[in-house]
Amino acid sequence: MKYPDEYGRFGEFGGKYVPETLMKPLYELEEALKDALSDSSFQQQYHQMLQKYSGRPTALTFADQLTKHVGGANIFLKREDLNHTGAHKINNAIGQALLSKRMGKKKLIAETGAGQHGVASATVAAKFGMDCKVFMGEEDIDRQRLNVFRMQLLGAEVVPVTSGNKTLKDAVNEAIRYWVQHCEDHFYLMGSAVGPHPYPMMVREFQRIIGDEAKEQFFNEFGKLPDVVIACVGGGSNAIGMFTPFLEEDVKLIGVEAGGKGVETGEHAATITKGTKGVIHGSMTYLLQNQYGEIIEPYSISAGLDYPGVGPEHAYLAKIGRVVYESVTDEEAILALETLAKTEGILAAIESAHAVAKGIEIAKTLSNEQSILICLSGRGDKDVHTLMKTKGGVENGF
Amino acid sequence: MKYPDEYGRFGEFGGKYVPETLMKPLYELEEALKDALSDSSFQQQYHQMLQKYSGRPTALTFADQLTKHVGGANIFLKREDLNHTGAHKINNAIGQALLSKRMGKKKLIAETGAGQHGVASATVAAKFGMDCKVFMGEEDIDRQRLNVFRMQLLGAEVVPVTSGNKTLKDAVNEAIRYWVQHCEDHFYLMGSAVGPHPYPMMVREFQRIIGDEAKEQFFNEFGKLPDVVIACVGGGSNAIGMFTPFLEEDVKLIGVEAGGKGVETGEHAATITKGTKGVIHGSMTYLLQNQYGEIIEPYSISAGLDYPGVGPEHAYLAKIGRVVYESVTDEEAILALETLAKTEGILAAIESAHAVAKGIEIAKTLSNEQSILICLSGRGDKDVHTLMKTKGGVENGF
Amino acid sequence: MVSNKSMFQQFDKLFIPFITAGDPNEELTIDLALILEKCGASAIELGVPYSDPLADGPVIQQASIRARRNGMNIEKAMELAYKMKERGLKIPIILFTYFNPVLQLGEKYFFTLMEKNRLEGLLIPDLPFEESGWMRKKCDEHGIYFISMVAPTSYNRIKKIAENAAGFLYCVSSLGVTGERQSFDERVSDFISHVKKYAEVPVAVGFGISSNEHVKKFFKISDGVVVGSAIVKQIEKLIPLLTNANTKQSGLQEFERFIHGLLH
Amino acid sequence: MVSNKSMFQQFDKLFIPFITAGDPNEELTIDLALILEKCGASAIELGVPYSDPLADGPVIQQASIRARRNGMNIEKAMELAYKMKERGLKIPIILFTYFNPVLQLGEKYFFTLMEKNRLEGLLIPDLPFEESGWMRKKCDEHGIYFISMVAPTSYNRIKKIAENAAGFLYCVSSLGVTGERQSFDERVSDFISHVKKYAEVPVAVGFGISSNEHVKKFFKISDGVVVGSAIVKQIEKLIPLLTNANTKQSGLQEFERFIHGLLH
Ligand SMILES: Cc1ncc(COP(=O)(O)O)c(C=O)c1O
Ligand SMILES: Cc1ncc(COP(=O)(O)O)c(C=O)c1O
Repeated sequence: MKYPDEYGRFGEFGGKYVPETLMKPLYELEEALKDALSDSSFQQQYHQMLQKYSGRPTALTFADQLTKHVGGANIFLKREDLNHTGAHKINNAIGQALLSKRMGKKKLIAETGAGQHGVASATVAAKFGMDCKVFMGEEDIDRQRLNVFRMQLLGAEVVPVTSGNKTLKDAVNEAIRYWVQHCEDHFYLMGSAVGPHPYPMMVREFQRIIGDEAKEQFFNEFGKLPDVVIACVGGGSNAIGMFTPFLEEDVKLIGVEAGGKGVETGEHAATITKGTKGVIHGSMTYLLQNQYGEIIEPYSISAGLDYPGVGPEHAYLAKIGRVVYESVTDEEAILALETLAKTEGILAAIESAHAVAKGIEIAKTLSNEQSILICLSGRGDKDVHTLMKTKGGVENGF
Repeated sequence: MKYPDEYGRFGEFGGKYVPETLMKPLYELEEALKDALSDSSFQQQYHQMLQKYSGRPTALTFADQLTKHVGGANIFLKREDLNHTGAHKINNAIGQALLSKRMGKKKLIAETGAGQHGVASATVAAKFGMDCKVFMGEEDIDRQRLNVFRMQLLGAEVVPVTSGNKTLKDAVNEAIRYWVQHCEDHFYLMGSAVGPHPYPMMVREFQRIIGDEAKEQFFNEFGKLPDVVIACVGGGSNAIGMFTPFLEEDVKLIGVEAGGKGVETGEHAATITKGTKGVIHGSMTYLLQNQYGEIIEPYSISAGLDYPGVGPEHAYLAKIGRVVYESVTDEEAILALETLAKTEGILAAIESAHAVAKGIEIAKTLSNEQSILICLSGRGDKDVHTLMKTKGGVENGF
Repeated sequence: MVSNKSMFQQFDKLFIPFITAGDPNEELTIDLALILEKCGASAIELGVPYSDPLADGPVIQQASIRARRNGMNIEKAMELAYKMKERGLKIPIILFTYFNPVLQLGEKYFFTLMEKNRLEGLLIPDLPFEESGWMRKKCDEHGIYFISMVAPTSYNRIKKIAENAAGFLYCVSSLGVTGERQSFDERVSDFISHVKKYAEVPVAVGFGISSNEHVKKFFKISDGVVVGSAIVKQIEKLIPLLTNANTKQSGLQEFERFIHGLLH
Repeated sequence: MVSNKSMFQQFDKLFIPFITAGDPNEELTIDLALILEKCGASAIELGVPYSDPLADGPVIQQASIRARRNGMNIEKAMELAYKMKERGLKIPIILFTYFNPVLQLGEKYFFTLMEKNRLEGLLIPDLPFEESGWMRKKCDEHGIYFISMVAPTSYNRIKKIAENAAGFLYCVSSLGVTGERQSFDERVSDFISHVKKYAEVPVAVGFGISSNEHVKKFFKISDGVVVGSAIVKQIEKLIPLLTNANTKQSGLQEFERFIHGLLH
């Protein structure tokens, strides 16, 4: 990989826009990461955990019924929903927790929105016998009581965040504030490919297992690569993990952002599609902001995509045109989720359903000689409440 | 396997205690099953689905932290929780649905208690493009709205059962009644190793993948077999699946029943421990009944173990002493669930936590040269509501 | 030895009504049985209420619930048969029960009760041919008719079942559980005549027979009918009348009229 | 060229107070700045309220919220500096802002506003040395002091940062965000003297300084102090007095007494 450069820049994006206090911890992290990634015993530990704890490799499923239903290209799903705790988030959490352990830090800090990364962090903290503090906006705590309880059950402390809008972006702020104060013995386990260098790179390296596996599985079965690869983009960790091994291949890559109620309504989280360049959470990237650089609260029905920024590598890939970023509305995502459930018996996370929606749309335009590979980043069990509300629930015979 | 015999009997247990109308469908099923099991293309289809759809093989996880915490034997977990839809139930649902398809029947009937088998059935029905009717007691529908919604989302019809106590046992009755009327073009997809022959045998054959894999994984890693194998027993499908390949080995086998509020209180589901011989749902086995042979409603905090009967093969294995059946109370199971969550980062189904509780108890009595293999039959996401209620919820700082 | 023997002198137009023991109460069950005899019943099928009657439709399930609420159980149901005979019932009584209650009484005690309570027949809907060998033998030894059933799905099982039948052969009209049906499949006549080829005992048709029209149809093509849900439903309807001392008689009369209407 | 130059004539006992622009309102921010000057402030750090002030503790976050509610933003904050000077403020004003608002104004417009509004210094807490090369250069070109920070975790970065400092060097007292602290780590003295070895500009200590005792301590071992949260908290307390025309004067007097008490 030619980037990030030594400053952690992906072209004009990335970098380390953080208080001076964090510079040393970030350099230390960078060193430790470099060292770990080139150490085969670390790599082995990481892969063993993925395999024996999280259940990797995850399946590559041919969505034969969906393909038949849609008509067009063959649709394949990379089944990150089959991971322990139900999403790709655990890949990264395992990697970072192992690194933290290696650095001698036994206290984890994490932020969470809907709770998925919080649960993943609490999970690895338990498995590695570490402390874990999860920062979570008060609003989100209210909306996601089950996940809060899951984290507590796993032994983590959920710290309510009352600053700002009391949602994910504020949880990140608060986690960073806490980290600044406790950086000497705490490890900040960031949940997506965002934040200051080396986080975007580190998360990419711990998530590229998705793409590495999928590429190999597909090639072994068909002797070629898929024509199109699609993933949803919140902070961008599952997408960068999926895309990385395909970047230098002749494969079309599509990142799907949350279009919310429509990108023209202002109520969306389509950061690349509609955002502008700026700094958020320590990184230069695209974000949703007003003319004064104040961050605008995003909106999406899927809590995991509801983030006003995006990983800097995605900003770069968008800028150079290597990856196309498009958006899918709440409604389109829910429809895709239903279609996938009814045709394939797979209940996708609403986040992942955004990628499925785009996949269905693209499949129609291709021939049955072509193939689309979609990253099914997580399962939808966590979303059943939201879906019930949206669809009017059992009472309405749905 | 020496049994069941041609009448479907495991010693004095099993058989086909059903209305005459069902005899032919059962014989047909038996034929079709025999034919399928000896057909390598069927076997291949089944194994492909398990691998590429459900994500098998499931991991064998060394519970190092739990082992350390408990002190004593090494504890290993067979991770059925990592299956698609979150439990071992899908192994059987895939097998039976494939068989149904092979028999040209495109309509599935299933019963469900908590909804796990209902979801598994709805899932395979969607994936194979079949119709699916899930019978579910009205009481259970009320308690398990999320799972009801999941089934509906997957395209299944959930049929409320208002007869009897409106719980699982009545759902089975009603499913059988419906099947009697529609046996010509419907396939009854039974969710556990219960019911008339050939169901107990069929479910065993479709679940023994658990034990086959675990045995091989363990042997490949350690060159020997575990000393003790433990599984929870509701109807007994995960247990029989786990035990089967170990039956002729020098391995201690323990089935764990739901002790509810204590087997001496009468509020339990410890069918083998406390039940007597009789006929339930077409099979001679142990069950909870009064002196007139009327079935007593069982009790357990875990919906999946809350069944008044047990698979006839377990009754047989208990009788001949090959498997020891013990019970674990609600309280012990919840404690084990919490311990596992905090030490291993794994949220087990309350059903599976019964096996974990017994495993912890036994581990203490063994040396660190010995090993215990526990079937972690499913994940606990479905139980978070119940746990919250039990523990008093987020508010109580839990 | 009762196998291969009819339990009836007469060999056709058999009317075998089903009632649930203890529904709406013990005394009324006897009253109703006596009226059924008066109306021409050839035997009474006396149903033991059960917690899990999986061969029954909603009407008989409800009767089971009512009777169990009144404390009815298999022992009391058998004693009720005795009381019917005491009150003068002449026609045979067939105990209709699921297998598990029988099992729990134990072989010896069960047959003691059967004999003591003067029960002539036994019908166990969840004990098919393969599972009933031992029970058929025991019944035979005790001079009790073990009633066998054949269903539209029985096919090549028919011969074996029919040849071993005792009392009468219960021919299930159609797929499904007990309960009224609007109409019957065309194939039912073929099925019945096929069954009759092998049966040495009378062949009575049951499941869903609920109108005079049905009765007439089956009297023509078989040796008799078993009527369950239609009668039980009528009883359910008459409960308010029957259980009030002032109106009981008119309730019984109404019942008699209903049965008469069904048959003639 | 301002780099390596102090922005102060005097080189010790520097008192650099922080206030948030527009808290509680524009006019009062000016009033408070004038009092701070009167009490001996060497410069004013004028904070631009921001939506995501991740280097700030709860006190300054709250001030940001109050100011943003009043419609304050980076442009208005810069204009406010101009108004302060118009109202007679003589000491330099340092704009304290997160990087993103600067970025959004664009280089050209930002520096136009800096000059037009007579701002002498710039402090961007989330623009560390490696990311600020270009900004330091631009500031230098425009004669604006770009204030650098060193922290207890800076170690071998101190030399490089100190040698390139302009105006004064902001020495972060301890780990953490802005906000009052009860006491300071023993190691802070070593840290400061280490920093002073490399700095050609004055070294002022900030983060957590909130009492006369703290001020005295740091006046002894460094060239000055930056006081933020303690002042902002006092302002918050005085809001009821300050925003009522009848009590405003006594509020300002109270503020003056507070600052005096802090320093003497
Ligand atoms: C299932 C799932 N998919 C996708 C995302 C979005 O994150 P990212 O873009 O980092 O993959 C989340 C975040 O919570 C998630 O839970
Ligand atoms: C996770 C889990 N484990 C165990 C059981 C009990 O079933 P069985 O004994 O058939 O394995 C269930 C039933 O729903 C279940 O969901």
